[in-house]
Amino acid sequence: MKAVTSHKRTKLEIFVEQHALERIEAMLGEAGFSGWSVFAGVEGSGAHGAWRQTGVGESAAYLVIAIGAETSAQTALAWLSDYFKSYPGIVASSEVTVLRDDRF
Amino acid sequence: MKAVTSHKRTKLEIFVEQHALERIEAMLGEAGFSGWSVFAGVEGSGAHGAWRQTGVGESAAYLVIAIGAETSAQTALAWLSDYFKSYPGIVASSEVTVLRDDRF
Amino acid sequence: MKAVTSHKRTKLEIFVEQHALERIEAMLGEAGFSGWSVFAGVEGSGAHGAWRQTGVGESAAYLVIAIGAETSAQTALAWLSDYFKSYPGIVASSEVTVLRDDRF
Amino acid sequence: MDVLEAAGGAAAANLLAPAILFFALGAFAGWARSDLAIPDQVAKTLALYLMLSIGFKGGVEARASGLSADLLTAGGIGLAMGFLAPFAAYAALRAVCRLDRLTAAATAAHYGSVSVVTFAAGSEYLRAIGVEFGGYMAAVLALMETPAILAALIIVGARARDPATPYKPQLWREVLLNGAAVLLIGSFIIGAVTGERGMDRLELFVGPLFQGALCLFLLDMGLVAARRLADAPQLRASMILFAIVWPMLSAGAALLAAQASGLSIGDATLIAVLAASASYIAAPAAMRVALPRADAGVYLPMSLGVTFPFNLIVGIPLYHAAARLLMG
Amino acid sequence: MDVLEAAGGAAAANLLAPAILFFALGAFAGWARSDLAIPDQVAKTLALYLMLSIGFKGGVEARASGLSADLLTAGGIGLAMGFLAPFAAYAALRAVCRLDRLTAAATAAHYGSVSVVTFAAGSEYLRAIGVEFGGYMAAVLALMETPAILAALIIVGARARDPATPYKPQLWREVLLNGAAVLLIGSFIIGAVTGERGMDRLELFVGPLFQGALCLFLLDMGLVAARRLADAPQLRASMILFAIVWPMLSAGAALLAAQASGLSIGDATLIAVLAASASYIAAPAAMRVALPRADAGVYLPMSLGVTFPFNLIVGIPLYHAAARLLMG
Amino acid sequence: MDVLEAAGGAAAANLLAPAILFFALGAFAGWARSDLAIPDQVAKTLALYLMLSIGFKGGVEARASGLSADLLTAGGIGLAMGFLAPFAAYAALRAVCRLDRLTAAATAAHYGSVSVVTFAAGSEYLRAIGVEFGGYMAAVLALMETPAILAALIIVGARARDPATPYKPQLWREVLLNGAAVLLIGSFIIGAVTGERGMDRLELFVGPLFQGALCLFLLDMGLVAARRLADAPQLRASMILFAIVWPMLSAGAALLAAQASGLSIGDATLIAVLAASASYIAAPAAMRVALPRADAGVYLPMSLGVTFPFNLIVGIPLYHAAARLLMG
Ligand SMILES: Nc1ncnc2c1ncn2[C@@H]1O[C@H](COP(=O)(O)O)[C@@H](O)[C@H]1O
Ligand SMILES: Nc1ncnc2c1ncn2[C@@H]1O[C@H](COP(=O)(O)O)[C@@H](O)[C@H]1O
Ligand SMILES: Nc1ncnc2c1ncn2[C@@H]1O[C@H](COP(=O)(O)O)[C@@H](O)[C@H]1O
Ligand code: NA
Ligand code: NA
Ligand code: NA
Repeated sequence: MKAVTSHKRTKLEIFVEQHALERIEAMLGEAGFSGWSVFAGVEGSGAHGAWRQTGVGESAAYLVIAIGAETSAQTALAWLSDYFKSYPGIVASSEVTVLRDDRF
Repeated sequence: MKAVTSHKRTKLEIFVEQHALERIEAMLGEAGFSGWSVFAGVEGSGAHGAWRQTGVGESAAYLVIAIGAETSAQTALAWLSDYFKSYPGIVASSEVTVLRDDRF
Repeated sequence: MKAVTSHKRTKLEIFVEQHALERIEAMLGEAGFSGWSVFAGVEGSGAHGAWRQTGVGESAAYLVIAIGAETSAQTALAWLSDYFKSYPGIVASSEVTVLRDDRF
Repeated sequence: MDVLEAAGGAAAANLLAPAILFFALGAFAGWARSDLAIPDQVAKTLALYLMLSIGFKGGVEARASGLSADLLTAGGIGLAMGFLAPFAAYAALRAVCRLDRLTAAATAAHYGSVSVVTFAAGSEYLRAIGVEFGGYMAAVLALMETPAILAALIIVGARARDPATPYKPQLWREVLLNGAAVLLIGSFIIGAVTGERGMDRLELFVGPLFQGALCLFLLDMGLVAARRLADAPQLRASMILFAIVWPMLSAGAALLAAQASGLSIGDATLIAVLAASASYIAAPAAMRVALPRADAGVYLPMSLGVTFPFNLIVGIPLYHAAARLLMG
Repeated sequence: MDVLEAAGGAAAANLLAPAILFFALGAFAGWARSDLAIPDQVAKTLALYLMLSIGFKGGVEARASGLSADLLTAGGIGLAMGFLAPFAAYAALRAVCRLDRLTAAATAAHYGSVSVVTFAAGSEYLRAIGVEFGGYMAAVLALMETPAILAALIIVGARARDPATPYKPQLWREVLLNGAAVLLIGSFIIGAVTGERGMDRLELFVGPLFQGALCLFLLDMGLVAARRLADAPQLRASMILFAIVWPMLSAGAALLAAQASGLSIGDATLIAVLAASASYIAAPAAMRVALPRADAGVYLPMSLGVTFPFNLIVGIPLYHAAARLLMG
Repeated sequence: MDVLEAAGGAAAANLLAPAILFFALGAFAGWARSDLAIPDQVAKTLALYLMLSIGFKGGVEARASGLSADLLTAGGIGLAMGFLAPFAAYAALRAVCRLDRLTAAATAAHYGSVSVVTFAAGSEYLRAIGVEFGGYMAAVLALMETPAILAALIIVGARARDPATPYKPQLWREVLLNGAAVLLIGSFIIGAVTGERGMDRLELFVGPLFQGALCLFLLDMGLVAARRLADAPQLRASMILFAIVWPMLSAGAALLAAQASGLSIGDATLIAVLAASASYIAAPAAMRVALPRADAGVYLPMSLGVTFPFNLIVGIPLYHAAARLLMG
């Protein structure tokens, strides 16, 4: 097995409502992220109450996972910190190890 | 870019079967979590065998992500450690950084 | 509340296209992982462009989460590092704490 | 009195329609916390299908009968009510239910806007008892979806948008280009353009299939409404009162306007149903973007948990009976 | 012998029904590991739709023919078999297949309970060859879903629940209020309440559409069954034997009881089909909650991978031929 | 000239078919960035349903008319075109569009393969204007799905597979056992085996329902095509040119071959439609596995965003008019 070089990056996990996805993905691109992935939740709870994905009248949280440079993450967090003043959602960041640092 | 204050919290990632969701979400609330999000898996494998979400006769794992205080996480882990003695599933915990510590 | 013993393990988060799932899950088993879970994304972006799960003509990324021993993770990362030379996708690894170390 | 007796019979007939009974079944299952659930992607598709069918059938019929003065009259009443009602509703919600400004405005938007499924149930009811109405009512339905949302934004004024946020949601897109409205209006136009020839091809799809899809969708609505109510312990008596009395007042106002402008009994009934109905898809989506600080825990249980079932079961036959009393 | 010849012809006809062939197509695709797949939300909806249709049609027919003594007879046989069979099955599974107590009890619950799709295929088969049966058989189907699950819990007794776990699943909800049962019984009642008038509205939805939905669902069942079998290398010969012989024994017992109580050939066939069928939706769901340590890698491949195809292809015409031999 | 006039009228009729208008509605909504969307699991199921219906109807009709020489002729032309066209397309894409080798080969595979929905729209068009064609054309459709993919692999040769990768995708499975092909061929066989008797049971499911499902699916295709185009700013003029001219050339070649071998006007039209159509489900799936470094941002916008709408709106009536000119 050959050695695999790895690198530290920051992972953001952003929980938001569907209507914000387009804007947030654009922001991530501007902040320097070269990629992200979005997942749809089925139910959840938070300061704005509980919800369940039913197809009728519900909000539903989406999870945006974006892995990138620390500086990109800081830019995104600054934007999100304003965004969350008005809109539901949270963000968590943590450190991860990635392969191929040229890609992030 | 203005500075963003951030805070350490514990993130639980709980993989369980659908029938347990209601009980586990109630438990998280009692343990002090103010929010959580649930995602549905499409396939997987574990000590209880492999599964695939087919709509017919399958178990299917769900992922509950809950971010909260360390003490809440400890309470939840104690409960889960008993729960997993009888039922399928696993839990992983890790440290994350969040904005707005008043919300967790 | 009784004390809960916990253990360090490595968590891999692998983002790949659907056609690779079967092969990657087999690889995880061979690398020593005793379990994993797969989630389907709804949209995303990366070096190979942006995508959205539409049901027609799209790629779509899946997220494979696998928690296991560090050595298993190293084996898997070596395999993935080759795989990603030809195919889209990324992998991130991080450390997590689990209950019941006998299960990983 | 004959009319009332007939109304009683009609109400009973409504109660025993399969679609209403499936709603009741869903509500029972939701209340008993059964794990019965219509998967969300299917529920979304059923909603789209209902709008496609309603729009297309309406367009075909509107073409057959030509662009009549009645369309303009009904459309005018609908637009006026959709835009003006929220101001009155806002005042009532502030005074009676003591809601904060934002939540009151958002709730007013819901009551000024309309519910497509209530409209579907209303027109099925009229078909079942053999009362005619204009195909253009589908266009009136589409017209009434958005004015109330604009009215709510006017009510709250500039205070709604938080200056701290760099996020500028493209509100007009959410409001004017929401999927439901686009599909409803688009299908209406397609129906009007293709006319009978198009109907020949889609007869079965938009016709007999519609009944079944409506049953399935109402089963889901029953589940969702019951769970919404169960999760809303904060729903006060004054809110429940508003959610029942306001629709009746709106329906009454619509009936008077319809009578004054000489609409048929069928059209009058449907315009009353539209006025009485409250939105639970388009309006919540718009409010989540425009007024994120309004409390969805108030407007959704009111609209979905109280007003929707009330209109479905009691309201529709009641408004029709009133239309016959007034205009018969 | 005439009856056997006819049975042979009928079996061939069954084999060539589109629904059975779509099952075979799915099984082939699953075996060849094609990426063909019916999305899970659609498969779930198809299952709900089949139950809605079976229940509704049964209710309408039951109303038309009145509450007959046959309903009580068939229901009695069904309940008795559903509750008693698991005890015998448990003994056989312990002795012949050498399963552990929990897995044996859970498997017994599967074989005592019933499969809605096997019932649907059985009634389509009877319709295709022109044999009548009572609409109330849909109610018997609903009655037979749960007793076997209760029987399994009695078999394992208190040992099932782990005292260490603070988790007390609300088992009665999973068992009595499972979505399938609620929808089946609810639709039966709605059918019985609305009768012919309701059927007029839903004729197409629950009638001709049913055939197509059954084809699509059986295509999916074929895929799932083939993959289940492929993933179950631990399935021993004794388990496969049980999964084929037990249904035939159950069907035989049901036929004798039906003959003794004077049911028609159609009703007797269906009650044999129900007795022979094994659950793969309701029972696994209940067992995952009630007996989490029973091995799903045993009961699902047996029920879904062996018994279901056997009944679908061989069992249904066989039980009908036997019914004609016995009662013809 | 009479034929051209008739062609103009037919083109207008095509433009006003509900299915085409729903495609336009979807394209408008996608272009205006409305949030209208058909949930992906439903879109996938609609695609499967269309293939099931096309295959089944084709099989039933093929059985009714017997295995004719025409099937062999049409199948032969289809196979030959599917396998040979990619080599010509590859040369053109390299010379005219200046694509790299891998992307040119992958794009050639798309244009050599076929689009099931274009075929469906073509046959609905012929049905609407009363032109007959053979049921076996569904089999020709199935035959034409894969040869182009193999041709592309031959074109790139051994260079395609990266020796560094330990990953050996099971390509034959992706190519030969892809869900679409299996369902199409399987349903054709089921239709051929069950014949009229099977059709009696599924008439409604594969017949009148098909029109509605096609409308819904084309609505979704419109949305997807518009979004694909919007996300493809790198689509150069030469690529758009290829995506429009190549289909016309392919259709022309197919028509000449059809005329030379004496096929009917209906069959000739459909074989031209198949030759002109470009794959957007089977070919991309295979290319993602076989040629992962080919640029999906080129072949998908060309096939889905340009060629598909062109064939749907202009191509189908055009190829039919040309067939009548040539053979009428
Ligand atoms: N502590 C948390 N852990 C995980 N998810 C959360 C948490 N808080 C909020 N969420 C998710 O984000 C959504 C919106 O959050 P909120 O603004 O708190 O209502 C919730 O409905 C959850 O789905
Ligand atoms: N090591 C693991 N990593 C990620 N997911 C796991 C792991 N182990 C189990 N799971 C998930 O949890 C489910 C139940 O786990 P188990 O009780 O081990 O069968 C599995 O089917 C997986 O979906
Ligand atoms: N930095 C990232 N963070 C999260 N997901 C990513 C990232 N980069 C790529 N992905 C996901 O992996 C898929 C394939 O990646 P790529 O090979 O970079 O195109 C993308 O479409 C995303 O869904
Ligand atoms: Na209203
Ligand atoms: Na049974
Ligand atoms: Na082609």
